[in-house]
Amino acid sequence: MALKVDDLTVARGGVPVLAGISFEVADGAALVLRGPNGIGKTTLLRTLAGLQPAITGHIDFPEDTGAYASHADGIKAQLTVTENLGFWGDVHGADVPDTVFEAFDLTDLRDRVAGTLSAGQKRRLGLARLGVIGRKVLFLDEPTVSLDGFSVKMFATWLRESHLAKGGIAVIATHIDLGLDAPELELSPYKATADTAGGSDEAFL
Amino acid sequence: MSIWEYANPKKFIATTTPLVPWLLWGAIAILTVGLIWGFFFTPDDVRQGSTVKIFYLHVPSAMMAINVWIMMLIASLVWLVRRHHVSALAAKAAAPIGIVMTLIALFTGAVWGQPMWGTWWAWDPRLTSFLILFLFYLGYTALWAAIEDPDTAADLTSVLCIVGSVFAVLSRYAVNFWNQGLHQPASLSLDKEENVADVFWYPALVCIAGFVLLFVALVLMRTASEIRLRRMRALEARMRS
Amino acid sequence: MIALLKRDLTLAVRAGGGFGLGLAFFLIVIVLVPFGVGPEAEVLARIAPGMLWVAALLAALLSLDRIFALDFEDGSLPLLATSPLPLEGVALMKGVAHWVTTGLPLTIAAPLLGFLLNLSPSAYLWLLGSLALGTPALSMIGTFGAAVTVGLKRGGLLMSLLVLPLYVPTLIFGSEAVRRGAGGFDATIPMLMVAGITLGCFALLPFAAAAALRVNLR
Amino acid sequence: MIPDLGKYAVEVLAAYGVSITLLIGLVLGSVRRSRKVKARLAAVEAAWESTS
Repeated sequence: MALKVDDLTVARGGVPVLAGISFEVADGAALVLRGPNGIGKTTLLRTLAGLQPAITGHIDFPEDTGAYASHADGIKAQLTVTENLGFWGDVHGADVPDTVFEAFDLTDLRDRVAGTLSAGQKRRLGLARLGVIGRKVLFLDEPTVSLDGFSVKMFATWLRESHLAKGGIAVIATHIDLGLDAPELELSPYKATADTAGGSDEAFL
Repeated sequence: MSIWEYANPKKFIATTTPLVPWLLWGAIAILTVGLIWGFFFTPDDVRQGSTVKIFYLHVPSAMMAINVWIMMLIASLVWLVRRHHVSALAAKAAAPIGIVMTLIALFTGAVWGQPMWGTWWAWDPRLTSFLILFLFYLGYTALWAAIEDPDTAADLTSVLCIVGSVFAVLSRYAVNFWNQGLHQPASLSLDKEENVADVFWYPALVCIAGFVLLFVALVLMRTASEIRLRRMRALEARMRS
Repeated sequence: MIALLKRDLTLAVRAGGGFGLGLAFFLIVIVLVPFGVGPEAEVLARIAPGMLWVAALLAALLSLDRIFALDFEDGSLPLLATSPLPLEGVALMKGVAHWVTTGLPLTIAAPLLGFLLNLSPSAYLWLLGSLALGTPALSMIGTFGAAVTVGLKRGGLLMSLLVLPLYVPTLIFGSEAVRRGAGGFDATIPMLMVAGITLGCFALLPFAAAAALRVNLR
Repeated sequence: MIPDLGKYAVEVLAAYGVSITLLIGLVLGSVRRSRKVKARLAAVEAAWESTS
C-alpha cells in the first residue's frame, strides 16, 4: 500500500501553516517537497511521521513502517560507528547488513568512535541508520546538509537502488537536486491564510 | 443547554463579567462581617484564651488551600479529556489564590501554635502537610511560567497536577506516620459540630462562606484575564502572519 | 528495550562522570556533615539515618536533568518516538538506567559512609535495604520530572522544584526505616511502604512520563 | 475598641494583620491585572479591526 495524504492541515506552535495538502506516492516512488524557508516543510514531515497531530485530514500508510530523519540524527559521540548502527538495529529488531557500510562508505570507519568523525562522515552515519532500520516510508528533512557532492550522489544512489527499487517510499524536503527522477511538490500555494480554521487558539478569536 | 457551553471563552466572559463585581463585593461584605463578629464579639476560649480568634482565619484558609488544589485537579482532568481551554486557564488562574490561602493557613497555624506549643514552628503533621502543599503550588505555577506555548504548558501542568495530587495524598499519610503530632484533631468537620461551641461556630461559618465566595469571584476574574491574554496572543499571531 | 538500557549504560561508562559524579557528591555531603554539626559521636549517630538518606536523595537529584536532555539535543528522542519502542518503555528504561548509574552505587556506598557518621550497627541492614528499595522510586520520579522539563532551557532548577516535593514520602519512609533500625526496633512497616511506593512509581510513572514526552516532542 | 486580647495580643493581631494584608494584596493584584489586561486587549483589538 502506498502513502496517501488527503486534505492535510498542519500547525506549528498551534498556528496553521499549511492547509489542504493532498498527494499520493506510489510504492517505489519519491516525492520532493519544495518551498521557501519557514513555509513548513519540517512541520509537514513531522506531522507525516506522527510526531505531532494533524489539525485536519488523513495520512494513510501501513502502521509502523514510517521513519523520520532530520539533520539531528541521534549519533552518540562516545559509541563507535558499528555500535551506533547496532543500537538502532536492535531497537527496530533488525541486523546491521554489511551492505549498509559499503553503501555509505563507512567500511573503513566501522570501529571509529563517532565523536572523531567529521561532520560529513557523521551525516553519512546518520543516513546509514535508514538502511539499518528497514522502514518502508521515509520522511527526510534536508538529508544532505553538510554532505559533499560525492556523498550526495552516494546517498541518492542508495535511495534509488536499495530503497525505492525495493518498493520503498520517500518524502524528501531538500533544496538541492538529488538526481532522483521524482515529482516535486511546491508548498507555497498551500500556505495557510490568517483565516485557516483549526488553530489551537481559534476559540479565542 | 449544556454546561459545556460555558467552556466557550467568549460565552464565559460574557456570562461572568457582570457577575464578578457582585460576587467580589458580596465576598468582601460577608468576610468583613464574619471577621468583625469573630474578632470583636466572641468570647475567649477557657483554655486557649484569645488565640481562639485565629480560628476564623485559619480554618477557612486551610479548607480553601486544599479545595483550590482539588478544583485545579478537576479542571486539569477536564482539560486533558475534553480540551476546553477555559478549564486549563481556570486551573492556572486558581493557583496563585491557592498559594495565598496556603500561606495564610501556614502563618496563622504557626502563630496559633506558638502559645500552645511554645515554638513558632513545630513539625506538626498538619502544618508540615501544608508546607508540602505549598511546594506543590510553587512547582505548579513555576511550570506554567516556564513554558512558552500555552497548550504545551496546559498539558504538562495538568499531568503534573495529577501526579502531584497522588503524591500529596501519599505525603499526608507519610507525614502522619512520621510524627504523631501536636495538633488537636480536626476542629471543624460537618458531622462533628459539637467539637466547637456555637459561639465560635457561627462566625466561623460566615467566614468560610466569605472565603468560598472570595475564591469564586477571584477565580472568575483571573480566568477572564487569562482568556483575554490568550485572545490577545491569538490576534497578535494572526496579525503577524 | 534492553538495547536502550545497554546503550545508556555504555554511554554512562564511556562518558565518565556517570557513575562517579553522584557518588562523589554523596561522599562530600556526608563528610561535610560533621563539620557542620560537630564531632560528637552521639549527635552524629542520631542524625546519621536522616543525613544518609537526604544526601543520597540530593546525589540522585544531581544527574536527573541528563536523563532526557542529551537525547533531546542530538535528536535521538524523536527517532525513538517513531521507533517500535513505546515511549512508556523508553521512560521505564531511562529510569532503570538512571538507577543503575546512581541509585545502585549510592546504595552500595552508603554503609561505608555510615561508619563516618557513627551509624548504629543494627541499622546497616536496614540502611542497605531501604536504599535498595527506595532509590528506584527516586530514579523513576526523577525520570518523570526530567520528561516534564526536557524541552525547557534552564530546566534543571525548575525540575528540582517539581521533583523535591514528590520525593517527600519516599524520604520519610526510607529514613524512618533506618531510624527504627538504629534504635533496635523492627522496621518492616516503613520498609513495606518504601517498597510499595517504588512499585507504584514503576507501574504508573512511565505512563505519565511518556505523556509528558509526547507533549514535549510536539 | 479593641477587645482585651490578654497575653496573646501580639499573636492574634499578627495573624489578622498578615492574613488580611495577604487577602487585600491578592484582591488588588487580581483587579489591577484584570484592568491592565483589558486595556491591552482593547488596544490589540483596535489594531486588529483596522487591519482586517
